[in-house]
Amino acid sequence: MTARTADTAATDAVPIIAARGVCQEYKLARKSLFGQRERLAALQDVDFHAMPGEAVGLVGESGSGKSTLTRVLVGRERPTAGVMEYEGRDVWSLDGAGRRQFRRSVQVVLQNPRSSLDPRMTVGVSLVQPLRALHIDVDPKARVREVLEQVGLGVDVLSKYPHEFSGGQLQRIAIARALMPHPKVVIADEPVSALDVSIQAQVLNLLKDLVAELGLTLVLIAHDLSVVAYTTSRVAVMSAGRIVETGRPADLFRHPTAEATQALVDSVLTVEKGLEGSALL
Amino acid sequence: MLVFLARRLAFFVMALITSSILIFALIRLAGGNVASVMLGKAAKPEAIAALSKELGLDRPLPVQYFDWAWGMLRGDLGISFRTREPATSLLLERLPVSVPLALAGMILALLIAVPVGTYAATKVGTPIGAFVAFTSQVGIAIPVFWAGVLLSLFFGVRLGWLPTGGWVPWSASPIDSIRSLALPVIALGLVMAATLSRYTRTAVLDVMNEDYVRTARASGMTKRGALLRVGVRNASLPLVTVVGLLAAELIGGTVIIEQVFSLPGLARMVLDQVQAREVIVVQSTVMIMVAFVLVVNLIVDILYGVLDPRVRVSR
Amino acid sequence: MTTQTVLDVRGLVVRRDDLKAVRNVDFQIRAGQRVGLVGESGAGKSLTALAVMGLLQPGWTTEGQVLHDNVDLTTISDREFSNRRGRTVSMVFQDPLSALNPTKRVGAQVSWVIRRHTKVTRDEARARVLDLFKQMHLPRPEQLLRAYPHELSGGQRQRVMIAMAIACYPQLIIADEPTTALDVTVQKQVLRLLDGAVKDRGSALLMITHDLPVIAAMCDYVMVMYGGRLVEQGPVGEVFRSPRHPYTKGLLESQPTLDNIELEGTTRLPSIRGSVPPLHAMPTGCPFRTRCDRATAQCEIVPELEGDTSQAACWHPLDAHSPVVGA
Amino acid sequence: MSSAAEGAMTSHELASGGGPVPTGGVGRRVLGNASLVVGVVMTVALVAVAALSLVWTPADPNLAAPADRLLPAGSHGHLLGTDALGRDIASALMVGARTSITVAAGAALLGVVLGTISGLTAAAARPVVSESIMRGVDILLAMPGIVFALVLAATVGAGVGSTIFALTVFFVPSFTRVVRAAALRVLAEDYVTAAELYGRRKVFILARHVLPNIFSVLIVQFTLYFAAGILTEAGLSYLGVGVNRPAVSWGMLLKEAQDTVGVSGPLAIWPGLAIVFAVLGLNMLGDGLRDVLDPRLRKRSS
Repeated sequence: MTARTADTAATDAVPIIAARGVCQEYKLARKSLFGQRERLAALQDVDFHAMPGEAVGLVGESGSGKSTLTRVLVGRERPTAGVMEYEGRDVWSLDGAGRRQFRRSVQVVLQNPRSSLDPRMTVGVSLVQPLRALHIDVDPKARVREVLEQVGLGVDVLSKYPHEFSGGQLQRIAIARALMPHPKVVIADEPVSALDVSIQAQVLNLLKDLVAELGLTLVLIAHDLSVVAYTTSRVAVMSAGRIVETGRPADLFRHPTAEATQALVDSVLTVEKGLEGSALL
Repeated sequence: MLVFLARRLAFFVMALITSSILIFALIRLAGGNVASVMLGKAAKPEAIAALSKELGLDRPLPVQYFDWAWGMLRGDLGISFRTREPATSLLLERLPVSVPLALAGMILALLIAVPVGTYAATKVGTPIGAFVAFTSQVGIAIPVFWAGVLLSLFFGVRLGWLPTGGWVPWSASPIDSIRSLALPVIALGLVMAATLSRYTRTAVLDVMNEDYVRTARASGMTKRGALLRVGVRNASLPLVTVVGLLAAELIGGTVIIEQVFSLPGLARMVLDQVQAREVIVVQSTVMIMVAFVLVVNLIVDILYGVLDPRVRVSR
Repeated sequence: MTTQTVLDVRGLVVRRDDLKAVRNVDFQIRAGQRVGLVGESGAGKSLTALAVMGLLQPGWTTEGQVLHDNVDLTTISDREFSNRRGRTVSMVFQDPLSALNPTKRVGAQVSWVIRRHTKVTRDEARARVLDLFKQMHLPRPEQLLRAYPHELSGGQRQRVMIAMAIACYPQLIIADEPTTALDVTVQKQVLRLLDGAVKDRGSALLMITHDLPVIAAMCDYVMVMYGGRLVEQGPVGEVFRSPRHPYTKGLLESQPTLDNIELEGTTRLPSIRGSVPPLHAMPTGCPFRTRCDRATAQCEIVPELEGDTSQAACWHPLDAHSPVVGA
Repeated sequence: MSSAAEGAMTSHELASGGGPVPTGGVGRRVLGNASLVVGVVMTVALVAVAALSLVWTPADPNLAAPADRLLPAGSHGHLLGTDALGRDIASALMVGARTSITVAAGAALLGVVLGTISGLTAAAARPVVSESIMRGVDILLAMPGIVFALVLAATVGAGVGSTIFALTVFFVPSFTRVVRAAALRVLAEDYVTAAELYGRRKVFILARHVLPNIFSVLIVQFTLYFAAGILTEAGLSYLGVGVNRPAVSWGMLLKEAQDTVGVSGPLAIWPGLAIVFAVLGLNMLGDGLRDVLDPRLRKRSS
C-alpha cells in the first residue's frame, strides 16, 4: 500500500467497495513461432476504495489500466491476485445471495448512451430489466416513476424507443436504469465523453445531485481531469497499471507529485491560458 | 509472418484430416454396407461377402480408413471394381479437360467481373448503375446449365460456330480442343462473373467509403485516380477471399457444365461412378476435390497475408 | 487590410435533398490568418470544411461560392481541383488511423503528395519526407518511412498526417478535429507541432473543433456555428471574454475547467437546457431559440450577424461587458 | 419507425462527417425501393402458382399422351405445349414450382434454425468451443455442395428428402458465419454489458437481446438462401441426383428435354425461364428487405 491511499481519515469505517492489492494479467498472442506467450500486467498491486456516500474519481490516459480496474470493480473480471471487496467481504467468495446483493448494490453507467439501451425494447421495458433479473420484489411502476423523477424525465418516455431520444436524454435513461435496484454504488465509465459539449454539464450536475440527495457512492472514470475534479472529492491517478497518486482534486491538480499526474495536468488546455498565449508552452 | 504461416499450414493439415474422416464416415455410415450398395439390391450374400473380402471391407473401420488415407497420400485412389482400372489413371485422363475448363472459367469471370463491378461502383444511384446491378442480378439467377443450353442453342445450333458438345483430345487437335471448351468456359465464366461482379462492386464501394480514400483525394488524387489506385487495389483484399470461397462453387459449376456439353472431365467421372455405384472411387475423387478447394483457400490466405500488412501481425 | 484573401466563402449552403445542413454561411480567411470554427455535432462544421475541399459524399450538394486563389472552387473540374488539393489547400482529418491507407507505407503516402504536385525525383521526394518527419519530431524517421500506419501510435500517425498536409506549403490548411481521437497527453504536443508548421510556412489555418480551449490556443479569430448557421464571430479574445450570443456564453460556461470551478465540487455548472435538435426539426428563425432563455417572438425571424469587430446573430445579444464565469 | 427516429439517425450520421442520410420513414423506403416491390410481386406470383398447383393444374404432369407429342406452345389445352411423351409443360412447371419451394424453403428454414443455434453458440460460448465451431464451419465450406449431394445420391439415393438434407448441410456453415458475425456485433453493445452486470444469464441475453436484434438479418438471409436453394436443387435434378418422377422439378425437366430432343426448341427454354423468374424474384426481395430492415447496409446495396 502506498502512503497516500490512507488519506480519507475514516479509519473505523469500512469501504463500500475496495480493491486490495489487485493484479491482473493477460496472455498475449505468440509473436514468434516458438516464443513464450508474453503476459501483460494490466494491473499491478492496485489499492482502490470508495467510502459510503463518497464520490471518487479515477483518471489516467488510455492504456493506464483504468478500464481493467473498472472491470474488476464491477465484478466482470476476477483479478489474478489480490482481493475485490464489497462491504469488507471478498466478492469472489460470496455465496449466491451475497453475490446477488453485490450485483444489486453496484450499478454501472457506460460511455455510449446510444449503445446502452436495447433498440428493440421500449424504455419502460429496459428500465424494469434490472428488477426482473435481480428478483427484486417492489412495485415496478412506482419504482420507475420515482427513478424518472430523480433523473428529471417524465413518464411519457416509457413507451418510446431509444432512437427517439437525444444522447443526453439517453444517458439520463441509462442512469435511471442504474438507479432502479436501489444501488449503493454507481460506477460511471466515461459517462459524458460521448456527449455534446452543451449536454455534458447537465449529466455531470445530475450525477452530483444523486450523490448528494441519495447518499450514493460514485466512482467516476474519465480521462478528463476537469470532469473528475468537478464531480468528485477524491481522485486516484493511474499510470502503467498502478495507482500513482491519490488525493483531493484541488491538492492533486495544483501540486501534482507523480509524473503521470503532472503530465495529465500539463495536458489540460484552458481557454484562459489559450487567450494568454501560454497554452502550448 | 512465420507464426501466421505456421497457423495457416496447421489449419490446412487439420482440415485435410477432418474432411477425409468426414467423407469416409459419411460414405460408410450413411450408405450402409458398401459392397451391397456396389452390387445392387439383387446381389447374392455370397457375392457381397466375396467383394467385401476383396476390397478389405471386412476389416475394422479405422484400419480401412488408415489404409485408404495412406493410399491417397501415395496417390493410390483405389481400383474400379467393374473395369479393374486404377482410379488414379482414370483421374489423370480427365484432368486435361477439367483443369483448363475450371481455370479458364475463373479467369474469364475475373476479367469480366472486376471492371464491371468497379464501373458499377462508380455509377451507384444512376440509371446506368441500376442497369448494371439488375443485369448481374439476372445473371446470378441464371442456372449455369441453362446458360450452357442457351449458348449452345445460339452459337452452336443457330450460328453453327462452335460445337455444342463432345470433346476432341489435346493430342488430336489442340485447336478443336479449345473449340470444344469455348462454350463451356463462356457459360461458366459468365455465370460466375455475375456473382463476382456484385462482390467487386460491394468491395470497391466499401473501400471508397473509407476515410483514407478521402485523404488520398485531399492530397491531390482525382476521383478516377483514387478509384483505380486506391479503390481497386484495396478492394482486391476482400476479393481474394471471395475467390477462395468461390472455389467450391467453381467445382460444382464444372460438374454441371461438363454434363451439359458431354465433356469427359473429372466431374463427369464422378457422376458416372455415382451412377455405377463405384463407392470407393467416388470417395477418393471427392476427397481430391475437397483437397483442391482447401489448397486454393490456403493459397488465398497466404496471399492475403502478403497483401495486407495488418494480417501478418494480428492473425 | 492589404493582405491577400486565401478563402472567401459566400452564401454557402450544403444540403441533401430538402435537408439543409449548412445554411447560408459567409466567411473570409486572409493569408496567414488562423480561424477557428467551433460547434457541436450536427452544427455543420465538418460539412463546411468538406464543401470547401470539394470532398462531400455523393448525395450532398452545395450552393454558393468558394473563392480561393481567384477561382470559384465549386465550378472547376475534378482534375483542376485535384491539382490544388494538397498543394494550395490541404486537410488534416480527425482519425489518423482510418485516414491513412493501411496497405501503404507511411513514407510512400507522404512522398506521393510531393511527387504529385512537384517535379522531383523519387530520391528528392524521399529526402523531403525525411525532413518533414524530422520536423514533426518523429522518432527514428528513417525506419518510420517504411512503417505501416498500424505500426505507429496515434500521435505519430497524426504527425504523419500533418506532414502530408504541409508537404507542399499550402496557402490554407484545414484541420478537422485533429486532436479529438488522440490521447489527452499527446494532444498538446500535436497541436504544438501543427502550430509550428503552420507558422513556418505562413499558411492560413481553418481549425474545426468542438473544443473551445483548442481554439483559444491555436486561433486568432473564431466563428461559432449552430444549426448550420454562424451565430457569432470575432477575434478570439473578444468572443471568449465577452460573448454576445447566448449560445456562445452557454458553451463557455458549461464546460468544467480546472480554472473555473472551485475544485471541491460544491459549485454547479450552468448548463444549456435541452439538446441540439435534429436537422429536420431545426426551428425556423434563430436555430437556438428553442433552447434560449432570452428568446422572444422576434427570434422566429433569422437574425443577421451584426457588430463591429465581433458580430453576433441575435436579436437579444448579451451586454458586451457581462463577463463569463472564470474566463 | 417514426420520423423522430429518422431525425435521431440524421443528426447522428451528420456527426460522423456527412454519411448518407435516410430521407423517409419505412413506408417511404418500402415504396421507394423498386427492388423490394418487384421482388414481392414476383415472389407472391411464384408462391401463388405453386399453391394453385395443389388444387388445380391444366393436366396431370405425369400423364403421357403419345398422340400429343411435342405440341408447340399455344396448342389447344396445352398453353405451353407438350414434351416428347406428350405431357403438359405448363402443368409440369406449376408442380415444379411447388417442388422448388418445398425443397429450397425447407432447406433454407432448416439452415436458418440450425445455423442460428450454432452461430449463437459460436458467438457466446467459451473460446475453445467457439473456435472449434468456426474451424468446423471453414472445413464444411470447403466441401462443394453439389459434390456432397452426389455422394449422398450415391449412398442413400436421390429424392426430395436427401436433396433437402444435402442443401441443409450446405447452408448451415454459411448461416453459422453470418449469425455469429451479427450476434457478435450485438454482444459488443453496451446494453448487453449492462444486462450482464445486472445479472442476466447468457441464454436470456441471447433470447431477449440478441435474437430480436439480428432478426432482420435472419429474414434477409433466409430469402437469399431460398433463392440459392432453388438454383442448387435445379442443378442437382439436372444431374439426375435430385428430384425424380413422379415428383417434378424444373431442373429435371431441362434434363429430360436435353435427353429427348437435344437442346433445341422451347422445351429447354421454359424450365430455365421459370428458374430465373423464381431466383430473381427472391434475390430482389432479399436485397430490398436488406435495404429496408438493415439501414446499416443500405449504402452497399443501393
